[in-house]
Amino acid sequence: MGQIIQYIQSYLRTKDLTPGAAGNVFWALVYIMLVFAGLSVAVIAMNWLERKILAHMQVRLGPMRVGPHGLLQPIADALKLLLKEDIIPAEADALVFWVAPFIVVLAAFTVFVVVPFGPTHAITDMNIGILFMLGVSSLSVLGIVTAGWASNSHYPLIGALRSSAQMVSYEVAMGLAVVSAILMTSLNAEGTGTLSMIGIVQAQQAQAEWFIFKFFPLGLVAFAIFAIAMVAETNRAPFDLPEAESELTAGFHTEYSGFRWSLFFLAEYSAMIAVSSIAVTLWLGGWLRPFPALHGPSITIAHVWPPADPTAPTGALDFVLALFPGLTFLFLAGMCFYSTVRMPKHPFFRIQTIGLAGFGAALALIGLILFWPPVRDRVGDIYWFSAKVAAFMYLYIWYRGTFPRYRFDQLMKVGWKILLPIGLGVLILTATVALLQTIWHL
Amino acid sequence: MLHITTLHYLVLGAALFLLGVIGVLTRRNVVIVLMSIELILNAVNLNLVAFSRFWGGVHGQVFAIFVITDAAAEAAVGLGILIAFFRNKETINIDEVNLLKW
Amino acid sequence: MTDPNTLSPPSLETHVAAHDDTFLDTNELVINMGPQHPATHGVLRVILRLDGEKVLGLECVIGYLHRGVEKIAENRTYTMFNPYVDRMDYVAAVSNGLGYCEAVEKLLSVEAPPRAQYVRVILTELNRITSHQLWLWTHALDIGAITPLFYTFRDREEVLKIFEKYCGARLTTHAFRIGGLQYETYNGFEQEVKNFLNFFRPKIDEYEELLTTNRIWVERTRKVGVISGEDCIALGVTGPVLRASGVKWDIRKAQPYANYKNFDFEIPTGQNGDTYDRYLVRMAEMRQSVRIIQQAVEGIPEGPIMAKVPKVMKPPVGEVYHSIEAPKGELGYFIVSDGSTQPYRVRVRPPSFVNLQALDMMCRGQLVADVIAVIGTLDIVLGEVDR
Amino acid sequence: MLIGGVLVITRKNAVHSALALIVTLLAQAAIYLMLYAPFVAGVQIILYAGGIMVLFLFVIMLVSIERTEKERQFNKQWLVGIVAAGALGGLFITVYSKGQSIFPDRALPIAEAQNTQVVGTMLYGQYMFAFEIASLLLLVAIIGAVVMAKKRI
Repeated sequence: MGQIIQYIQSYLRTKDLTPGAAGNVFWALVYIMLVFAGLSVAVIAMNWLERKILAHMQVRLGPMRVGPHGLLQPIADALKLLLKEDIIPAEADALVFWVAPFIVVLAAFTVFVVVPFGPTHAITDMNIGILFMLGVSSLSVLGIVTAGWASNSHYPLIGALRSSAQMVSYEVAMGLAVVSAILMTSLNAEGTGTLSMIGIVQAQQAQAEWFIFKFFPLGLVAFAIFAIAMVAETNRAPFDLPEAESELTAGFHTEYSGFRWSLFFLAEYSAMIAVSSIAVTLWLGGWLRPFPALHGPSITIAHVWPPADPTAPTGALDFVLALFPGLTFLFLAGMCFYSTVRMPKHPFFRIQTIGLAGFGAALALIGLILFWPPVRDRVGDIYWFSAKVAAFMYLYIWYRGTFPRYRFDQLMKVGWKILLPIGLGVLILTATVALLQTIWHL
Repeated sequence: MLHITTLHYLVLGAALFLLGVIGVLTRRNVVIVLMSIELILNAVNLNLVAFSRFWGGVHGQVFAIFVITDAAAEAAVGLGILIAFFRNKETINIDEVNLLKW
Repeated sequence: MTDPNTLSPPSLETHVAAHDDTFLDTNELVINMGPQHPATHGVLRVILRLDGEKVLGLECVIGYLHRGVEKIAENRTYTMFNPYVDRMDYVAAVSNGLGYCEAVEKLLSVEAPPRAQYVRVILTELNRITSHQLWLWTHALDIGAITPLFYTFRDREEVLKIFEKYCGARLTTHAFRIGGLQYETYNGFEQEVKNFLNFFRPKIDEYEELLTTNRIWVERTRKVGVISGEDCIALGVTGPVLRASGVKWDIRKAQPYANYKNFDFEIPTGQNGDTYDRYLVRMAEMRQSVRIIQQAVEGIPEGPIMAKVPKVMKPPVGEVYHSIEAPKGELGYFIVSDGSTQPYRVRVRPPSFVNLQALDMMCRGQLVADVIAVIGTLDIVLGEVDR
Repeated sequence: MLIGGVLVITRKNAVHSALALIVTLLAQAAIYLMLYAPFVAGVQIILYAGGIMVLFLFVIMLVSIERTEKERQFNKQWLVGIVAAGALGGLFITVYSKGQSIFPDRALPIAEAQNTQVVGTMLYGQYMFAFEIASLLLLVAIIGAVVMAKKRI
């Protein structure tokens, strides 16, 4: 028993290694559980957020009835999907029909093995990080094609083929954008770029500049290409042709129902989060706070600042930005209290007001804990990373609210005729500029 | 504990190669034949990477990447021929593919 | 255009079965966009002949909503038939009523008093706005834009409130009577209409902001379902579709009725008759309606609201054809009376029925996804098509 | 991996054998990782599992081959095939048992962390020429496939 505990503590002492790299199986499992649970909660939250934000964009209120302001709506949905009867079409191919959602979920979840939430907060740090992510995300195409074929009727098959054709063609554009970002990592000290996600973010830290602003227009253009390809890759918003096309009914997951459909639903949202976390890591400096290099005048406040470990910067700006996590939670708590106050006085709403007040109190408590120095230092990285990913999620919902749908041939035209050439152009330009920069500096 | 040497990988590669050859020889369906060819190419790749691991250096892996690209090209053209053939002959088992021009 | 025997339904089923399994062969695939399809506005069945994705030919099968209104009219008195008229184009019920009442008044050679005519113009133009709003909602939804749906509905409620206050019903209003109006306008009617106008003017800009410069919207509608002016006239297509193809024909200007002559408003026209121009024409028409209502509300004269019309009408033997500019096009009534209290024959010329004939011409060579966009821009209502 | 391989050959339904092939390919990628070749594993996943298999599935589904393929799956001379494969196996066994000495068994440590960089430099350094030919080959393959498959050009 002692040996096991010692094995567990051994990881805690290694300062800057991810559990996978440190070869510590136990902590890797813990991280996997954390990421898995965190992702499911994020997907549920996304479900609620999407319905509410989309509703408010469209001059309506969105789910209000289940729980205060519809907060329990996602749980109700999940329950409904679990209880619904799970139909398998008559002569559908049972094995393939059963396997397809698992391939899609597998592809959507394994991407998170490499996503760096912080310098040490990633399940493992493979030195082919990005390559692994792109590879696994291309597996979900297989799941969709098999799902479409297994339901053995015309429209799902056409929908599946269309959506996989779309995903395959946008993967190419995505790859090009990623390569041009990785090119930028090769400019730091030791001269050779790195594929590993943590390495990329450290490169951005070393060059003290997010890649979106590097070589001014190029980083931005590459980011724009990735953002568009990202939306197409997950069949969302303007590119959601296979699902919601009026003559193709609901695309590849028409025949699925109940639990299997929720698997597809889960996979779609986690794929969205996965792809936007790639974008955040590559262009927006994963867990770096907004102005990585700026520190401002170094100040010391009695036992609150500077942070415990000597290496951390002690600037005023760091202090302010370190307070952000706590402030956001307090702000959320404030919103909850504001809405409890405005809750109608009717007895029917009494439970909901109590629930909301309790929820607000919990948020306030978390906010206060986040101000406590030791917690604050550890949570800082994860907070900034998830804040950026949340920004992307809002972007997804915003797209869905405003854009009509592309026709299939226009969709392919954009993919091949517009994104690909620009991607190649950006790649060549970044390479030349990077080369020139290294030559002049030599 | 058992020390994995190249021999183990070679035996595995050979087994895979055998499976591919059996597939090519016995199956009538062109698609399955193409897939067995993929199996054979994978077996070759396995040997390449195994040797590159045990002899140090990365030449084996680089060559394995070239083999993969070649497999992709071959699969694409193979399936192209298959589609053209299927459109004219409505059937795809190998026995009928005996004319060079139809 | 499409000779019926190649498309007659019995051969269709065998045709579809033969080509069911192989996708890749070259000859065309025939599919039904069935009567309960999400994108056809009501019960319209479209038989599409496809070559892969491109539409070769198209035939509309209608009649699923046929209620035999015209036959019923033959044993109803003139006033009893009035509510039936609203059920035909249920989206623009008020303008149906106006058309019918004016036709019968022409038969009786009776003139509705000016106050009645002003109120009629206000209500018809308000109804035109609601009809265009509903068109914008369904059309945008088919192409994928979800948000306009809610904006248009929020504004449509205001108009429906005014209808409800005036004549008790929101959709099938039955607001007019032969010879004028049934009820005096409730006090505050003018004020409420003015409030609505001020409320609605910025709202049209809101719709425009959402869609007009939206790149994907333009790409989905530009050069889709193109039809030239001559074809429109040949096919008898009228209304916004005709005006979008460049032909400046609006019955309110050409044959003014219900003293439209003393309101000044332009007739918006498009150039190349594609879906985008039809969209612009309809948006501009909404603005023109606001202008007309503005002038009508300010100039409402005092006076009686009902002309002297006998309780039991026995119009002289004869026939009359009277057409008005309904939101979807020229809505005509041809009434033949044999001197008795009941019309001998009532023939309605609905704009949607005639515009539907142009669907095949517009969709030829387009893609399947465009067929839905074109059905949307034609703004057809099946109640009117099938009668 | 071997089970996957066997399944590829025996399954009657083309899609099932395609799925079995995917399993084999992913297992192959895992073995590459064991052999300290992460870059090749990544390429394998993207190119093979993500690319070629999608191609296969597309063709199988779009052309709906397996529905016209209900007759016997194994051609007449399957026995001859098995015997030939057995002979080949025998050949392998003799070669491997004889040449025990020439195969190195001591695993030389290679720098795994820098693998991608080394492969990259090698790809553009020593194998520059081969790299260009490979790209040419792919170009020809693309054109060939399009010419073959398109109905009317």
